[in-house]
Amino acid sequence: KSEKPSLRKKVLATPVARKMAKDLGVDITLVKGSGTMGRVMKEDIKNFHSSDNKKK
Amino acid sequence: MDYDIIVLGGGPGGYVAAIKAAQMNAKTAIIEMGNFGGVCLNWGCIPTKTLLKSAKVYQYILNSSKYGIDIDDLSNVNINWEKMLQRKKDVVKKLTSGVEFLLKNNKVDIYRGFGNVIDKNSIEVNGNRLSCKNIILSTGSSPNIPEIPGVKDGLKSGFVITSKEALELLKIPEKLVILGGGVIGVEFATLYSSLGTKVTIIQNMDRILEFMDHDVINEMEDILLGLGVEILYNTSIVKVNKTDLTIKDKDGERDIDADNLLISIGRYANMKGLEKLNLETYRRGVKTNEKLETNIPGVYAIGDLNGVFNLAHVASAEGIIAVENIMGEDKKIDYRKAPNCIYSFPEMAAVGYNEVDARNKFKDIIVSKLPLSANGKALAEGESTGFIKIIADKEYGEIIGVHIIAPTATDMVSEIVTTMELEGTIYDVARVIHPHPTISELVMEAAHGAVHKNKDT
Amino acid sequence: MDYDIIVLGGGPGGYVAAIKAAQMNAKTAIIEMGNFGGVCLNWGCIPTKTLLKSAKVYQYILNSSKYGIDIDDLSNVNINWEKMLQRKKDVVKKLTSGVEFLLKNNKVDIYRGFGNVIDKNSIEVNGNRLSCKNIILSTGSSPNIPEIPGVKDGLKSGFVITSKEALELLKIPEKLVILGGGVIGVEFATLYSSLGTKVTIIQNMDRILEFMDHDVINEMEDILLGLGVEILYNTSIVKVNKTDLTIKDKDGERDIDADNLLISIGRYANMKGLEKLNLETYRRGVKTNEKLETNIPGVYAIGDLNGVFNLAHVASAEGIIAVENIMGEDKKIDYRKAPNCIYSFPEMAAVGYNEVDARNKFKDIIVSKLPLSANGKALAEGESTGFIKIIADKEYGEIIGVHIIAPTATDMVSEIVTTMELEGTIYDVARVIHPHPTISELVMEAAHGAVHKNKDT
Ligand SMILES: Cc1cc2nc3c(=O)[nH]c(=O)nc-3n(C[C@H](O)[C@H](O)[C@H](O)COP(=O)(O)OP(=O)(O)OC[C@H]3O[C@@H](n4cnc5c(N)ncnc54)[C@H](O)[C@@H]3O)c2cc1C
Ligand SMILES: Cc1cc2nc3c(=O)[nH]c(=O)nc-3n(C[C@H](O)[C@H](O)[C@H](O)COP(=O)(O)OP(=O)(O)OC[C@H]3O[C@@H](n4cnc5c(N)ncnc54)[C@H](O)[C@@H]3O)c2cc1C
Repeated sequence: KSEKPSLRKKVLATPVARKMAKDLGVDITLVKGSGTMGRVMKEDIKNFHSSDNKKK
Repeated sequence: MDYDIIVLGGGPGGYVAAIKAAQMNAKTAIIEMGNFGGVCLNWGCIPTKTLLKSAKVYQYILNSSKYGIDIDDLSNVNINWEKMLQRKKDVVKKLTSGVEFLLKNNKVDIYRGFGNVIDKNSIEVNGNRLSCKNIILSTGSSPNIPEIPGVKDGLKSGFVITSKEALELLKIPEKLVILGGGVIGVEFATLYSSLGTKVTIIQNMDRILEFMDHDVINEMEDILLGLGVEILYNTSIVKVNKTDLTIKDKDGERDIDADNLLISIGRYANMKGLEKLNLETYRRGVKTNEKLETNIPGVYAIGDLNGVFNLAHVASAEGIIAVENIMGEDKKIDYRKAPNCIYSFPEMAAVGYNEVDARNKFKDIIVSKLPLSANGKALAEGESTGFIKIIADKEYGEIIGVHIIAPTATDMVSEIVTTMELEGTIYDVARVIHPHPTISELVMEAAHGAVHKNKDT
Repeated sequence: MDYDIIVLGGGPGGYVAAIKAAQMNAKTAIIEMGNFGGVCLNWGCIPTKTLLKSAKVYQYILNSSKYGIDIDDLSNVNINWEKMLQRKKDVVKKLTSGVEFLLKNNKVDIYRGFGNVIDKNSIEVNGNRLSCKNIILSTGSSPNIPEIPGVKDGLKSGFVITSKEALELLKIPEKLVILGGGVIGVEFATLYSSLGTKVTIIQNMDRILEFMDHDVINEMEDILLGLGVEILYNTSIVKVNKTDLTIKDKDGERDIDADNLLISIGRYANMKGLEKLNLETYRRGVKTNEKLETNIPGVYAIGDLNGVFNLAHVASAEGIIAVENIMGEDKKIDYRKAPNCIYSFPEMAAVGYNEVDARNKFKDIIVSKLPLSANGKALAEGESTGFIKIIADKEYGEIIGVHIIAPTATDMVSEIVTTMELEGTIYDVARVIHPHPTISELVMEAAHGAVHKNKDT
């Protein structure tokens, strides 16, 4: 049941953000959204991805 | 196998499905016994809206003084009914031939004639048997005729009519009685009362537009009464005579006369030619699942034939989904995101839950309603009857229902359907910069109102 | 400190900002020397649209035969200009008093008079000095007057007019010359030529509507010519005489006469009363950052005063963002998501990039365009001039620009603005079930077209 803990909460995200996350292999549930009500926008995926890459 | 897919019926369900199938490289045929475009283009959506536009222009003329235009004597203004009908015919012709062109252009094989389904892999038309892997049934619907004494004779004499005949009457009736206060009844009441007919709606319950939001029902009643339409609630027709009818309400029976009696009490699915398939049916037509498949694998039923929503855009959307499923995708229809409209003056458009259903279904909802009289464009247009009502769920502020009465309601509602498709919230819509002055600003302001209400509690 | 926020100027920028500020519990005052609602409600958006609606009704009457309505003798139809102007006054009055009511209701302190800014924390009005933590400047703009010989005398005599006077002429001019083919020029050309005036637009370059999409420019030119408007390109006015003017083009100079010359060549920011602040300015007004702050901390400039977009809804959106930033939030304006409209017949609405800019800015784009004549509702309405054009980026299919010419374009564009706000794509919009028959179905079909084009390449 708790295999995907990050999926427990509904993620509000834009279509572009979702696609971009898929392309870049970003787990969208880990991204903090900057849009209204915490909606994940494409900018958030870009930022998450580049900071993720820097960490690596 | 002759075909990957045969589509039976060329209405807005069938022709859209056939074109989509061909575009996805399925070998496709379509069978149509009448005119392409089905009820929608020939005797439904398009002809009604064409005549309604003429009626709207007539109303502008009658009310021109309000806009600062004086017409010396209104007896100089005359409806040329023949010309109105001719315009309707021209528009219909243009659109139906457009459909045929599109089918050919997309390389769909066209068979003209009655299609008789032999089994799930073959259909007979004009003596030929065509074989196929999949069938999409889109044979549409026909008007219900109630079993009231005298109705059959009335249909023969032309006194009793359905929506089809109501679109080609030889003259505008002086007095029209409409049995049934659904969408079609309301549109014809709008049309003919705008053209000067004394219209009476007979309704067997205590309200019109049964399944709509209660605010829509109330406002629409006012709008019809304002046009001079009479509505008789909890009333039924006992008997149809030669030029009048006997009705019955709680006070008893009485006769009312009319030039015509229009029957608009719903439609039934066209099952002729489908008998051999042994399709599972329910009250409204052929039973289908979310993928639009019937109980018989490989056989799909779309549009009025499945009767979920008798709407052209739903038929088309179902057609596309049926094709995609046949072609191996996994698509489902979401009826909650299908808008419905009434082309009254002003128009009505809605999508999603009405308030009562929303309250029953969701734990907590927010309702925000604003009158059109609060909107600058509506006042500038001199058309400020109506409102917009947004219903959102409290948890995320997601929009779950919208009900609009406004001159451009049918074009405005797409903003909301798109928002719902994108899982947008009242917070998003409130932030979107709507152009000024437009009636659609009210969508933004109603969303603002919803955001506020949510803060307060 | 008397106030947290003082708003200077009560137009659509200022009054919306003041209400927002009060709603966020800031102690707020607004100073207005004229009428609340500013240019927009009093001499801009609202009065023009009110008169345009009257003109539209007049056009319906002139073309009624097309809709099947015969008018015996069109000389029986007369424009009652006084009544038209009275309707305009009534609408304006209703809306401006509504604004004042809203301000009071939200407990905004109202000061009527000229506000003179002393420094970034104090404003003088009617001899009183009010102190405040923050100032929102929203003093708006005024029409540019070119330095052409004779213009000053013409303004005095009433021969030369600006948009303000064009809304209260004593009679409808027989011949009107409009200097400037921008949005305001085009709207007045539509208005007066629809009412029977012979209109000539004088434009100093080779096209009208300079910054719009080229397809919009071309179609709008056709629409104006269709209304009988004459457009003189690459032409300038050399001299204004008593009842005529001297113009100059590549063939030399000549005189044309007119009842009035309307000047509509842009507007300049109202800086009176702001002199002491030493605000940084640029060509179009006060310079601001994305947060709407000027070079002086705590002082914000919104609306026509900063001149980025001279549009009422942009002024309002900026007002809200300025207030939110003052109240500690971190908000930015995104001008790419601000629609712009022309209330011509048919209307024009656009948002985002035009095609040329999109090609320059993005690596790869998809452009999908459909004519209104392909749309059932447009044909039914007898108003099938126009098109819809969707521009998307190729990578994700994100919609980056839309240009619509259609009777209900201004209400339709909100669907796209919302889609852009939610970062929606052509794939999303193509799937949204748009109601049939509506003009907004074309949005869906253009999106479909874009999806297709993207597959092919
Ligand atoms: C007056 C009126 C106004 C309406 N207005 C609107 C509106 O504004 N908006 C809206 O969305 N909906 C409207 N509707 C409803 C809309 O017309 C229908 O929902 C729509 O037409 C259904 O499409 P369909 O393809 O399922 O069936 P149909 O349009 O009914 O088409 C079925 C086709 O199949 C053919 N056919 C049937 N059986 C066979 C056979 N065995 N062999 C060969 N051919 C066959 C028929 O000839 C017909 O052409 C209106 C309906 C009416 C009556
Ligand atoms: C003919 C015309 C048609 C238009 N149509 C549209 C349209 O359809 N849609 C659209 O979006 N835009 C339209 N516009 C543009 C729109 O009117 C402006 O963008 C909008 O009014 C700008 O709002 P604002 O609040 O910045 O300034 P304004 O509306 O100009 O308001 C400024 C206010 O500040 C007051 N003021 C100025 N200085 C002082 C001072 N020192 N002390 C006290 N008070 C002061 C003024 O009296 C005025 O009331 C139109 C403009 C014109 C001229």
